[in-house]
Amino acid sequence: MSESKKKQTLLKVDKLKVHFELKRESWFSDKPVVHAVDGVSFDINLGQTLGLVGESGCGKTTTGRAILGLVKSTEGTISFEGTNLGLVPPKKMLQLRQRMQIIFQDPYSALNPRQTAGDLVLDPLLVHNIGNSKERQERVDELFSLVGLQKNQQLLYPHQFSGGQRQRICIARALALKPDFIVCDEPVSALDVAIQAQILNLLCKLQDELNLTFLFISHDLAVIQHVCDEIAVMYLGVIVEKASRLELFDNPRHPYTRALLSAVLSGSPDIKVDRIRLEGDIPNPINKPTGCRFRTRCSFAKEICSEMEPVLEEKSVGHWEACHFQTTSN
Amino acid sequence: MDDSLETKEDAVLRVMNLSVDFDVKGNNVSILSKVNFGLGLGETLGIVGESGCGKSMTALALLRMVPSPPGKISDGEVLLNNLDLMTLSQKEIKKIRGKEISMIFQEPMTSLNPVFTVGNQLVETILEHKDLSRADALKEAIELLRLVQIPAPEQRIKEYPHQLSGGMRQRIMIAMALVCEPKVLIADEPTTALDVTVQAQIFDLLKEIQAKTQMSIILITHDFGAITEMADRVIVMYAGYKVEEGTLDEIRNSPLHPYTQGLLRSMLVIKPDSSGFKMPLPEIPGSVPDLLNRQPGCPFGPRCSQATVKCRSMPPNFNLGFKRSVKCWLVDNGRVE
Amino acid sequence: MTQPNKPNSDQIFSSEEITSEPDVKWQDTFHLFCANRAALLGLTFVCLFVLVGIFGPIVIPADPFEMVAMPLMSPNGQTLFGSDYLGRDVFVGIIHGARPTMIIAVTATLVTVLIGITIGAIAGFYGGMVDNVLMRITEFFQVLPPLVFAMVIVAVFSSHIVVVILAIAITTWPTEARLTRAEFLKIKENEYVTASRAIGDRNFRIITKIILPNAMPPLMIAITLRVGITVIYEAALSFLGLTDPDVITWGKMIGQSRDFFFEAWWTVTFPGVAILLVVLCIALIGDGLNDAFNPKLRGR
Amino acid sequence: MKQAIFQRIFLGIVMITAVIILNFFLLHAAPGDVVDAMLAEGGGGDPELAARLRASYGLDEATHIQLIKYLGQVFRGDLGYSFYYDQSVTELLLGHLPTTLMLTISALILAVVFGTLFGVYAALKPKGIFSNFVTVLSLFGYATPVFWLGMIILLVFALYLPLFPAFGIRSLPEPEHAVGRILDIIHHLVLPTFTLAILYLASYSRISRASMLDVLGSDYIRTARAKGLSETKVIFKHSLKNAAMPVVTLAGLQLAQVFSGAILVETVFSLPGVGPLLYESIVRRDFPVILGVLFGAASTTIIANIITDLIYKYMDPRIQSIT
Repeated sequence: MSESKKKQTLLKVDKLKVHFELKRESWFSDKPVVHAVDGVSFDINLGQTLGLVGESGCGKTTTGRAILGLVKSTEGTISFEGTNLGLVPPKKMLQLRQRMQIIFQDPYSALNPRQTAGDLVLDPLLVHNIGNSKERQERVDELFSLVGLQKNQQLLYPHQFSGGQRQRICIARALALKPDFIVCDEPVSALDVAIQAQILNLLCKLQDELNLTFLFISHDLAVIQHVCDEIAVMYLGVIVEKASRLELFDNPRHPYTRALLSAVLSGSPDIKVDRIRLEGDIPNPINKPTGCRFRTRCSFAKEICSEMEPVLEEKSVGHWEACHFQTTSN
Repeated sequence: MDDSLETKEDAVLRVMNLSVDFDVKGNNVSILSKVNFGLGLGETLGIVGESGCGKSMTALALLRMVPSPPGKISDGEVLLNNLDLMTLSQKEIKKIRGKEISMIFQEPMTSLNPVFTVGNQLVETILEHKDLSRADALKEAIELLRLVQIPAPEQRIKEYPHQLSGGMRQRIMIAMALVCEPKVLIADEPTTALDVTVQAQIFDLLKEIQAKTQMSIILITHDFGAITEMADRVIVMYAGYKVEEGTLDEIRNSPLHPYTQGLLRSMLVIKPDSSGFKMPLPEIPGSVPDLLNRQPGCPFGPRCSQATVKCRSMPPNFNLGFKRSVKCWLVDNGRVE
Repeated sequence: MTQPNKPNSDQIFSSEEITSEPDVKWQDTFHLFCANRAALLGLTFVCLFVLVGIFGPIVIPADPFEMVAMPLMSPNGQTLFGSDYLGRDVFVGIIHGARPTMIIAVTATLVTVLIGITIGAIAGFYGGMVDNVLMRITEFFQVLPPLVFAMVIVAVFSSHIVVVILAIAITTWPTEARLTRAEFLKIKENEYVTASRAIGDRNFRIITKIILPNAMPPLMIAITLRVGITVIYEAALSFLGLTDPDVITWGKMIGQSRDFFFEAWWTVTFPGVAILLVVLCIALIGDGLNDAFNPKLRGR
Repeated sequence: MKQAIFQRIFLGIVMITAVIILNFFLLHAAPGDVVDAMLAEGGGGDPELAARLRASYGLDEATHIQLIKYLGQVFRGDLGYSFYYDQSVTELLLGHLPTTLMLTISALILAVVFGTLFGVYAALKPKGIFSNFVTVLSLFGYATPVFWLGMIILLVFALYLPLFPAFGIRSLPEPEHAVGRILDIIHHLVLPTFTLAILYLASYSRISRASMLDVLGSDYIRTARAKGLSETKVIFKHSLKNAAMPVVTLAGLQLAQVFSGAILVETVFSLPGVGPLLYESIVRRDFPVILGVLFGAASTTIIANIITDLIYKYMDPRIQSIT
């Protein structure tokens, strides 16, 4: 986190594309293709957190899952510590998999209801055949105390826990294999406000203690602001803006980012940004608009926006934006 | 009693001692305990609380729509212009629903019947409450869709719910609720299932309509941001109790109940100066109490850092002024009882 | 039970969340089942029938094919349930018919379920092309009227007991396959399945250790009910005279008395009641399982 | 939509082809062939005659050529010849199928309509007497063998209370007027239809009760109530259609099973349907007829499935494709 540490790139995603083919209506029609992720590139440095923010259907979750190989990527490369994951033999992949984990949004569906909490955390150790049974049990005990659960809770089933506690079990399971990199897929959005704080505190503490690297996916800008070093804003499968945390919130450039910021129901009246209200809904990712994807809802849209898709370019130092225009005053 | 001050005002809706019990495996569980509040003309009242605090049950109880069995309204009055809704016959209460008091719900995905067109469902509502021909009702339906700013309403009216986006569906729900220009609109988490940019649109729309029609709104939400956006007055609920009531400013700037304080502190907001990066957030420890095994005394006691021996008995509502009350022993230092 | 995370005030209260989900532990299900009187009654009776099937022919060693009385005698002291058109004792026939009925019902069910679950699980888990092909095959077997198809199989090959069992299994597995597939599709959506893949679990382990246990409740109900359906199915084939002629079964007793039942109601009524009772008891067990697995849906 | 229907029909044709192929292999798996059966009918014969007959039937050719020929034959409507009945199988089927279809379809319609209504009514008072009645009915519906039920019904309603004719589909002599003849057939069909329908009615009423209870608990019913709609509208407009869908789906899937049931019922009531024909042919080992029945039954089910799919599509606008 601090500048003194060597900035070492842990994960590099280059032009990642994930397209899903849907069932066609009949044999004679084309297969509809959802362009869930449509050319996304970013790096994450060791020990840092990259925030991926956007509304539902923008492809942020798919990006996270494609990195872990949970959905098949159509194009692009993902490199972990300089190794291209696409070219790794399956055996090596199993080892790499231990070092990359994921925490899910819904702690209610992320835990198998027919396994006890202890078994759930033990499972990764069994799958990868780590240690003997005594060592494994010790590791599980250690993990339980690490995430703030009690040892005697290991025998309970998931439905006997509250939402916050379930999310702690999920975190313990993700940490079991001592990963370096964790995809946090909306880890707090299904939780009550008071519990959100507990989990965010836990995640920050763990990151510090274990030197973890996070890809933090959320639709909630306040959460993103609280935990991320760098932030990428996604819209309809592409990144429209990418900058450091300070830069993005001080100086949002892309019209979509600004609209998103002003749409957040702030809770404090002190910030009354001039509101940019977006018209309409997010277009269907099957028939995305030509040119700039955001043009259908953008008040600055001109002719060129429907003809050419803007590329993500560095408009000022460390601040990337995909827009044909300079729409901000500064 | 505690809400004697309420009667002074010309409230559209007054709720007194509203209580709902559920029968869970033969045990009587109190889901809602003696909730009181008033709702003024053109006012927006926000009801906020964590999941399971009884806020949605309040909404259903107002229109006597508590699922029964297992639930039942065990006590209380709901006065709509001095008419007690709790004493009406089934037939009479149906005339109130959708006409005097309307509701919109959290899940616009499932709140519309999937096998009928949007127009069909709108027209049927109009015909239920108004003496119109089908053609006139259809015209009115299109007008309503225009009112809730749906583009090309003549087209949309022929579509099925699954063909519309979440935001659109919620607009349809609002249109349906507005058919009879109701005095009160109950919005139960109206934007929770929607994206932020669409959320903002819906709130703008509600405010616009409220300005036009002087309708009163009860906004039920877990999101304090939504409350700030919409509400004039706020009720904070916890474990079936109203624990605090006050104006938006009062609640936000000087919350008195430890639960409200904790809720506001632990809430994340966007900070203009980006401060507090990765700083530990204040937490409320533990989780909401088990309603099946209620302990005597203040329900927030186990999670409260300031709990004293006195908190083993239930605190009453302390009235601190006009429509300002707190249910906590901490404020009991010589004030009104 | 669960202790809260550690409130920093003195622990005055216990705090837990109300759990609205069904109890998922197998023990709970077992207790719920045992609390259901109708289901226990059904279970008792089925056990009784099994005992009859095992020990009946030993206790009453009479040959069911032997003509012991005048033809078409109404129930009396000598022949408890009367005699059929050849003067054979209906009661002895029922006792001796229990064993083959049960053997066929249980083995045919096992084969059916094995085929059905395997195909359904593979189709549901892998999806895509695999699913497409398997489901088309399933559909194909579903448009062939089961009884007609089974009759054809028996007619073409033989009425040997193994052929009959296979004929029953081949014609009925699609129901189980569809059910298993539907369950797999539903459970696959849960994030805990994705979570298992994230920790590097292999497909076989995910199918058998993660998804199958969660799919078990509806499958167990279906399997129980399948036993009853197979009893009736076998009876229908026997009724038509398509099973092994050397083995006495209840369906066959009804079938052979078909031309005489206006004169002798007892020849069809008693074997029919035997079938009805066994299957009814199996249904009660199925109902009990259903209630035990879904306490919230009791009585549906 | 049109394309989807077209595709559905194409799939149907593929299915029918598959049935024919299955038939072909069953025919070849049978010990002995048509010629053996024919000669057995005639009390045996000399091998030379057998060989000549085989050649005339093309049985001496390679299997795949035989298969292609067989396919072509069936698609031209030629299902072979029954030596026992001395009639073409196609004609035999056309003579017997209508009775079976009439029985199956009327029983199925009765079961779906009354099953749904029973279930809906039971769901309105889930703890009431009628709901318990549905439970008991469905238990018995599940546990009763249809052929045995038919016999008991015959005993009661034809023997002890002679309200209905016991056997056959026509009285002898037949009534003179056309109307009288139709009424006579209906009179004969009452008991068999009722026998077949009651079992499925029992299971459908249980299913529709469950689905109605689900529907009644859904968000859109809450919306309908919050709008102030009358209870009649809530039930008959907003719930019924949704609650009936699982029943229609199931009825479509179970068509082949109901067909099987019809065959048993026909045997009991001696109706001149496919049932007795099949039974007789199996006894006579008349393979062309046996396989013809399998083919006829499967094809009708396939066609009926296409129709149910279309009904379903009509009922539920959410179903975009009908594959």
